[in-house]
Amino acid sequence: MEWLEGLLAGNDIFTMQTLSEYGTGLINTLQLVVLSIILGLLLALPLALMRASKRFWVSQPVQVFTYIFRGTPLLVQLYIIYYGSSFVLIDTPLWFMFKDAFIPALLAFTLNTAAYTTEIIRGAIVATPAGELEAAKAYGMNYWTRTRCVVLPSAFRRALPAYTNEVIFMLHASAVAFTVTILDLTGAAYLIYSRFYAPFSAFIFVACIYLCLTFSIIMLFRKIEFRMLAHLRPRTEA
Amino acid sequence: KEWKEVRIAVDVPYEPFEFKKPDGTLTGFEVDLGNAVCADLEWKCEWVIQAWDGMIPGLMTRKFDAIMSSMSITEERAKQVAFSEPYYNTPSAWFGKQSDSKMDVTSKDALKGKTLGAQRGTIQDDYITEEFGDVAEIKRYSTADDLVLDLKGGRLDLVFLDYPVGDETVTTDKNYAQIGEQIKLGDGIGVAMRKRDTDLAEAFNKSLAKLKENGTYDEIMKKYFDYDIKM
Amino acid sequence: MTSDSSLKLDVRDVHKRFGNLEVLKGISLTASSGDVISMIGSSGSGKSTFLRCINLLEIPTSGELYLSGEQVQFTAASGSSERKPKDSKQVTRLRAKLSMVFQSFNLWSHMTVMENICAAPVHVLGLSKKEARTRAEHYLQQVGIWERRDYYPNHMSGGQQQRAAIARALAMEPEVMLFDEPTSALDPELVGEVLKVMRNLAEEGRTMIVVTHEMAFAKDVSNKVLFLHEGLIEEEGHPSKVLVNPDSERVKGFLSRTY
Amino acid sequence: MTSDSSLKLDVRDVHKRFGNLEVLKGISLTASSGDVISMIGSSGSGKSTFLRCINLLEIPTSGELYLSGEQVQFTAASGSSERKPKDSKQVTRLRAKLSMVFQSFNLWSHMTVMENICAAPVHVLGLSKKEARTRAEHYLQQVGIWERRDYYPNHMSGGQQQRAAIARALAMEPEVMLFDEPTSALDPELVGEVLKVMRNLAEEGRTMIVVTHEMAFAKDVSNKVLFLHEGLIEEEGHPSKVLVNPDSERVKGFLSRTY
Amino acid sequence: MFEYLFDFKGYGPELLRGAFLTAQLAGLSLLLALVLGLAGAAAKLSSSRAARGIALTYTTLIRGVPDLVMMMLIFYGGQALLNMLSDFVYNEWDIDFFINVDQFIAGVLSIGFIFGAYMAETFRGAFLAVPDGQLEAGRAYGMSEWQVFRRIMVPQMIRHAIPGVGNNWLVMLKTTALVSIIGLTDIVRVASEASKSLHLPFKFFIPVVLFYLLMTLVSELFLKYLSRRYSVGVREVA
Ligand SMILES: Nc1ncnc2c1ncn2[C@@H]1O[C@H](COP(=O)(O)OP(=O)(O)OP(=O)(O)O)[C@@H](O)[C@H]1O
Ligand SMILES: Nc1ncnc2c1ncn2[C@@H]1O[C@H](COP(=O)(O)OP(=O)(O)OP(=O)(O)O)[C@@H](O)[C@H]1O
Ligand SMILES: [Mg+2]
Ligand SMILES: [Mg+2]
Repeated sequence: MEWLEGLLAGNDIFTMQTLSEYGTGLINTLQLVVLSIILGLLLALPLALMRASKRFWVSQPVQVFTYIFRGTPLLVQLYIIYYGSSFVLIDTPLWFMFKDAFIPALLAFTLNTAAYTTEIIRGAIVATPAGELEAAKAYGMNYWTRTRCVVLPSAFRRALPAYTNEVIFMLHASAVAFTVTILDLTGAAYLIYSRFYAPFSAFIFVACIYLCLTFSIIMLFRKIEFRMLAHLRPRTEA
Repeated sequence: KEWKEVRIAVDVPYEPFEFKKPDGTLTGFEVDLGNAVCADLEWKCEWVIQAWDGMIPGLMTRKFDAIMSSMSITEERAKQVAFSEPYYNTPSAWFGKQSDSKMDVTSKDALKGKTLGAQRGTIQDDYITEEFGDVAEIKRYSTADDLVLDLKGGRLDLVFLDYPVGDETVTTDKNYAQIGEQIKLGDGIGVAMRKRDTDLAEAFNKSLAKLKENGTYDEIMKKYFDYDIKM
Repeated sequence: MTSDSSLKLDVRDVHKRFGNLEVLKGISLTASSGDVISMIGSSGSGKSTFLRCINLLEIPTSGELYLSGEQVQFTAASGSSERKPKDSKQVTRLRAKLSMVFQSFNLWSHMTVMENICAAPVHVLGLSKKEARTRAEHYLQQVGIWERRDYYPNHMSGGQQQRAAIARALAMEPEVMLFDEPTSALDPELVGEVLKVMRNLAEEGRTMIVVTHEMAFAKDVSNKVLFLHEGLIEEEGHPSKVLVNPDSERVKGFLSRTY
Repeated sequence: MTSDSSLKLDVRDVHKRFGNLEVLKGISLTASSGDVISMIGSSGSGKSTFLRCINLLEIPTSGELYLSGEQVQFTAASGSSERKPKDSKQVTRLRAKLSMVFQSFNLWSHMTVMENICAAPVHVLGLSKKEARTRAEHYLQQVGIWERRDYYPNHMSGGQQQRAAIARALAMEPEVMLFDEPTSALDPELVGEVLKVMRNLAEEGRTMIVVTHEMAFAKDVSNKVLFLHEGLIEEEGHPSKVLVNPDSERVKGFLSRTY
Repeated sequence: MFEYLFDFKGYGPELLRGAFLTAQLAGLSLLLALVLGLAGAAAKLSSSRAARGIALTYTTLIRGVPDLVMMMLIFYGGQALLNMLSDFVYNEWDIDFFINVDQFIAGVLSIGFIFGAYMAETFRGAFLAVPDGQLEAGRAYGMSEWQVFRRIMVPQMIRHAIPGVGNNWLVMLKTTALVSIIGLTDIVRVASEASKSLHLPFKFFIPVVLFYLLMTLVSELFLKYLSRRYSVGVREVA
């Protein structure tokens, strides 16, 4: 800690206090993004399967869902869920969860990313090579088995690059959290911007943190891709 | 450098300091005052409407030369930009439910465990963080309207706002009222300029002083306020 | 309507059209336990389509289908003149009794050969992973690609892929096997090997329907030959009759012009 | 280094490895105008890989390649022990002189048969659309799928796809043609037809390298047979020698065990 | 009800102007992003190490920095650079000049530049989904890399790219709202000014949401048409 204070001595903007604000922001951002990405993916899988269905009554409701959540700004969704919940839920037992901004924000983020992820996965499902799907049917796999063994593994591989994009989108989109009082990374930068009127320092510093986060995401997905797409690469190992 | 043309930035709307009339023309206390300064110094003035997020970057990269947009002077900010002498200062005040109007908002004990709201990064924010940050939960918002929504929605017990703003947004609802006394905070509102443009700051200072003396300032103030906001 | 239950397969007057093109114009076929039926016929005559109809990968436009004595139920698909199976559970159940080698292999590209072969036995037949592996290794050895078990299909030669597809079908050990030109990518030596494996299966009493251009196999192994021509059975019967002394001029022509 | 320019194709000591697996272990081959060279060998022996090396779809790990007397230039690819062609323009230019029928056809799935056949003549050879169409119709008739010209590959039978792939190669009218098992999906009758077309091409003086399992074709049409075994040439020579009275035990075995 | 929804309290014309600006901005940025995306994806899959390196740096850095900061950097950072130049000229030769970076152009450039990086990843995924054999056939017939790209790769990849491109486009459409920080008045800025003036926080969500939903509907229909057009010859499983 002392070396840090020494390092910061004479620095007007990056004091222990602002750094701890950035720290809180980082934690909040990470919590929101990681949780919403996981929940969103879990939600998106069944939704994508429904959306890929040929049956109108199965696919249509999902299409309406993705249309609305992809068609409107995340900020609006967040506002409606956050402020709407205070009108709808205030006297219900659920209020204790919604009183704080975290759950409403998480809900908005999860639904939003689920909508985008649904479309990505559905696209990949629909593009399953016809022959491979036929082989699965011909071997007596029922819908669930062939979905689990053939369709989804194959689809997820195709969807990976687009899904990586979605995760990064979510990281950046989480910056709207500060509008509902959550101190996230961007919120910390705004706070420091308005306190010190030093926009470039405040935002470039936060950009570096985002860059590191994005870099980790990209590396992680490159690893996953490298393993999962082995069948598309020239064979190298023995 | 000779100043002949000056570009002044504002973020609208922030009634009654700066806002657009229904026909689109810019008006408000600061705009009128700025125009008076320009007339006095025979500058050709251009008003630039700029969202808050880009305000300081725009100033620093010379997209405009001065900001008259209710900027509170603080020591920390003065390291980055030059301020003119303060040209007004409005008081701040607590607002809350009518039923809480007896609350003693100066005592830590009374506010213990309450949820308080302020606008992020304002001097009001600094004040309550300093005074009550250790006993109460503080939530920070981007706009006053959001604060009011949460006050009415039940997430906030009290909000601490610039008085004219609170007067405009909170007390319009009969169930809510100002609580306690008004509090004068900070060093007032100044024109922000680039640090190197000391000559511009001087010109502003001189002219503002003159306007206060010859009554123009009071005339403009009376148009918008029924109380005194002079420093 | 029921069908003689000793029949493994009973196809009655199957028609199939793609748009305006009628590919199958009424084909009937019965197969009992142990039958090996060879289908020959020129390219485009509808052989693959017929096999795919048995598997319900294509829904016959009209006609009836009995598998192991059980009739496949169809209903009219809403909004079109097409039919569709009434009960998808029935279809899945019946399909598990069949296995098929596709003309274009259709191996699952994201799985290694071993995974390709184990997938259906594990997930459809409910074998344990270990049992399935043992089975897979057995059949991989039979077709001679045991050393390639950890390769992805994309990294194998045509003939190796075809043999993987055959092993995948064999590992299901089903009652009825459908082979669509299972030796097309193999050299004569391997053709012999594979046909030997198939002959063994026939001797075990499995029912097989084989689309093939190997006249020798049709002659030696099968107990019935079907000659398809433009969606109709031109001639059928015991190979010693059809392939040696056919009635039809078309079949005569076909056999005589064999290279 | 140059090469005798009457040679259409001169391959010298080509090696190819995939990771640790050495698939080609030093293969040399020369072909002059009018040569028809048959390649036989068991599955996985490296026949397709060799054809793909000639086409530079695989880059030989070592060895030299001359096409029409012009040497293909390689440089070391940076950061690995692999090589890569030095001049991609040269590669493109040389490839236009070759055409290839792939073992798995590789017809362009977003184009109809007609578009498949016209694409390269129009965009590579610079023929007008009309000329290309005339050419395409000619070859489509030769292989007997003229009526399917407006079908997409996915809507055709295996044999029809293979014939479309052959027509696509023929329509380039190149100096050297590479055929990878061009008759594998065809019935014996059509095999005869297609081989007749190829024989005509040979008589016109085109150079052909044909991977095939049709011993009869190898015997009748080709003037040289190459037997590949585990990445090496086991035996080569005139078909009347190699296929009738081979020196190698391996080849003897292969021929005797032909089904 | 209807009257409430569509009573914009005199802000109608301005909202319309904002909507028009947003549409223009989004449309032009999309063009730029598609071009950059195709080039980036091609570079990522090319055999040239240099091209791969540049593309990797581009997609990592650009996706790493939050849009807000990126826009500030391009608009204000660019301006700062120009100013440094003009300061230098002023000090040396006493010539006073000021080159103004145009806001609209800066907006299009930064948004197009940012989303080009996302498009590049999406297109890369789509390219990977095209079977190798298809490209090999093109090469084997003497097509140049460009011809293979143009005649085979692109027509076959579009089908796979559509879901991802659609997502990117919808995210981008909403990102245009950031241009208010560089002083442009898009539909969101108009709505936020209006709602602050009237102290009606939710009211002006309505025109904004309707506008976005309309744009989304139009793009969905267009994408559906594209997807049908580029799925010819693809076999569907019964
Ligand atoms: N991309 C690849 N990666 C790794 N190994 C490969 C790859 N392509 C081919 N091989 C291996 O190289 C060997 C030769 O393959 P090739 O396709 O040349 O055989 P082939 O002689 O054409 O056989 P077939 O008659 O079965 O087509 C095979 O053992 C195969 O597994
Ligand atoms: N999905 C489809 N849509 C339209 N026509 C099709 C489709 N599938 C097959 N056909 C047509 O049906 C006919 C029969 O095809 P099928 O694949 O059954 O022939 P085949 O007897 O197996 O021939 P081959 O020996 O060449 O494999 C062909 O003329 C083909 O063009
Ligand atoms: Mg067939
Ligand atoms: Mg091969």
